[in-house]
Amino acid sequence: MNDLPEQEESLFDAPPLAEQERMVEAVLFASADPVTVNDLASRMPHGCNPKAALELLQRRYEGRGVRVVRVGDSWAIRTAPDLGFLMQKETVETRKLSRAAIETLAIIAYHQPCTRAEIEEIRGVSVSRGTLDQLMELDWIRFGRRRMSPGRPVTYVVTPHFLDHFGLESARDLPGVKELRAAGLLESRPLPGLDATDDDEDQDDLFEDES
Amino acid sequence: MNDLPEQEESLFDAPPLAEQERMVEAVLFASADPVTVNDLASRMPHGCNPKAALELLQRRYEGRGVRVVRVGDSWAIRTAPDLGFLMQKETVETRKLSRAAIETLAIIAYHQPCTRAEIEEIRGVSVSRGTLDQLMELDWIRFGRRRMSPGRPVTYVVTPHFLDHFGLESARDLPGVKELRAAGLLESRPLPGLDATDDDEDQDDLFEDES
Amino acid sequence: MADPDQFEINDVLSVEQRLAAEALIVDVDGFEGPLDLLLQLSRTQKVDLRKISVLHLAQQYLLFIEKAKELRIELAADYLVMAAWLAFLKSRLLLPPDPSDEGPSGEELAAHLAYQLQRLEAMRESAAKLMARDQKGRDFFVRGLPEEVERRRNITYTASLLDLMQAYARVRTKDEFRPFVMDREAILSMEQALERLRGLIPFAVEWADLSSYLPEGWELDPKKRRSATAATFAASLELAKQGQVELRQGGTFEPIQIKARRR
Repeated sequence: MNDLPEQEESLFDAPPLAEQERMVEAVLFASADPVTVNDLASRMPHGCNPKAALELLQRRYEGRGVRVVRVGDSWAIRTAPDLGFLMQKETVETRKLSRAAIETLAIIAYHQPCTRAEIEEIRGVSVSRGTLDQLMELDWIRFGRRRMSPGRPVTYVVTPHFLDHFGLESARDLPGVKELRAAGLLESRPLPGLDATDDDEDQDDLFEDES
Repeated sequence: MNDLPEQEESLFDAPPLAEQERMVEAVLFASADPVTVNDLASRMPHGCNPKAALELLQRRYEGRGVRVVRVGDSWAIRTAPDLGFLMQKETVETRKLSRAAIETLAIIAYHQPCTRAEIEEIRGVSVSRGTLDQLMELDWIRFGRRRMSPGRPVTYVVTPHFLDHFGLESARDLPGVKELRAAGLLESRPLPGLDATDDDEDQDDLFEDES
Repeated sequence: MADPDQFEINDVLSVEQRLAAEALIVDVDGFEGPLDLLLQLSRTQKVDLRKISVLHLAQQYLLFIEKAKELRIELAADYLVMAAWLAFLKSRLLLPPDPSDEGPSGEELAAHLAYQLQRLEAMRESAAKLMARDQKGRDFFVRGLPEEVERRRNITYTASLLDLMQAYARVRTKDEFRPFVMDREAILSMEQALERLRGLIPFAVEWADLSSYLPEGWELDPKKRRSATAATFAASLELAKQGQVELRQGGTFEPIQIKARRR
């Protein structure tokens, strides 16, 4: 579904970039959810370059009341955060998350793909089914690939919706992620005396869904 | 709720007009309904001039992909009318015609004008209304003259569009029973239900409505 | 209900003790497991977690557990498991290393515990930073008036001339089997059943057995009844698919019931 339309020889020239920028502007304004570049390309006339148009548009809205933001490989328009005080009417009351849920979410975000055993290892307590369910229901986490280790445990990863909610371009932009990695705090380090070689290869998997 | 805030002596100066324009932009963007000037004023800090800000904003969006428009006594952001085509997504699916439909079509093509009862007699099963409707919708068959027999049943004939689709000059070009047999499409045994003279007679009727 | 005398005695005897116990109870409830408790205890050392004295920490933890036991506070099993492990770790750290021992040294185990605490704290801080970010629906907002993207699905049906000829050949060849078609008297087609049911469903406001919808007379002859039942059942499925009726069955082999779906 997301395939780019075939690049046939177009009978017409693509519209000028300024016009393409208008089109991208219209589509992003019309959608509450982020729109993928592929989706933009499929809706715009042949030969358009939505990426270039997006960059132009993003610059145009710098400092304005709404901003053009990237969410994974999608784009959206969001109000500037400093104007949140104007939107009491639009504010959605969110259920307060438990401390367990917030920590579990952070662990998944920073360690993804991450198994339940790994979450428990980091927190030192078992993760209740309800915590993961709640995060799934919020559409902030989802199942990732199964780990190739014994038992083929299921992994969890964060969703584009999570990135959108917290205004992140990608999981690489999580606060402090570089420092944590440099300090070795995102490795899965086994208890000395326990053999856990199979965990090593998983680090390559980090942020698998973003390339 | 829509009352203007009381004009007290404000302790602070109103924000600069450019800032007010940002605020109006954010509110119009995020609001689920068009917003009145009073509503804007009640949301914005004391001493703001939403009307002036709106006018600035409206001018800023002139010629852009979206416009600031008046809806009654309220204001909203809407897609520029010339870009409405971007709000549609077209997908084309090709499906094979069902067996019932293709058989019905074949019978009409070879026997036109042909009543529903005749189609049913030849196929040996009843023909659903949906099948005929589908063929009509495809513009491959249409109503012919009513039969002068009791009940004056309606007849069906094929359309020029049908001939076009199948690359036929006329329905006379349809391969005859002999050719079908030669092509191995019919078993070579003589068919009891088929009377050659019968077919010839039908041919006269063919294209009654086309001249 | 409360006996005032007893209450007083109790009060006099152990004000201090009870306060301490209450504080502990509150704390044990507030901890998210032994690792969390250890992290909390390590804060009293007021040093960088990397330079923490694990031995000291183990002692604090064991003391805490002892006190809780004295006060008969129920401790979850994992607190006790951790206590046992820390007691083991303590002995390893205090005794000179045994060269014949193959397992990890006390220092290695202590370093790992310090790492676990660091990591937990790092995740705590990250979680707090994450939640402090601007959030959608609270700090920044999405388009309030999104426009529907109209999804137009163009279905084109195709058939080739060969399809057409084969179809015709098929129906013509079928003529040979005409005699079989003559037997169709005892057969109710699905189309017929569908047509019949369509006419009846507007009146099917109550649940009723599907068998009561068989055409009149068809329920007597077994052959006809079988065909009519099958066709009516198939037709009811079709109608259910179209959302016009609801079907239910109490259990396996129970009668199937049908009712028009209220819109």
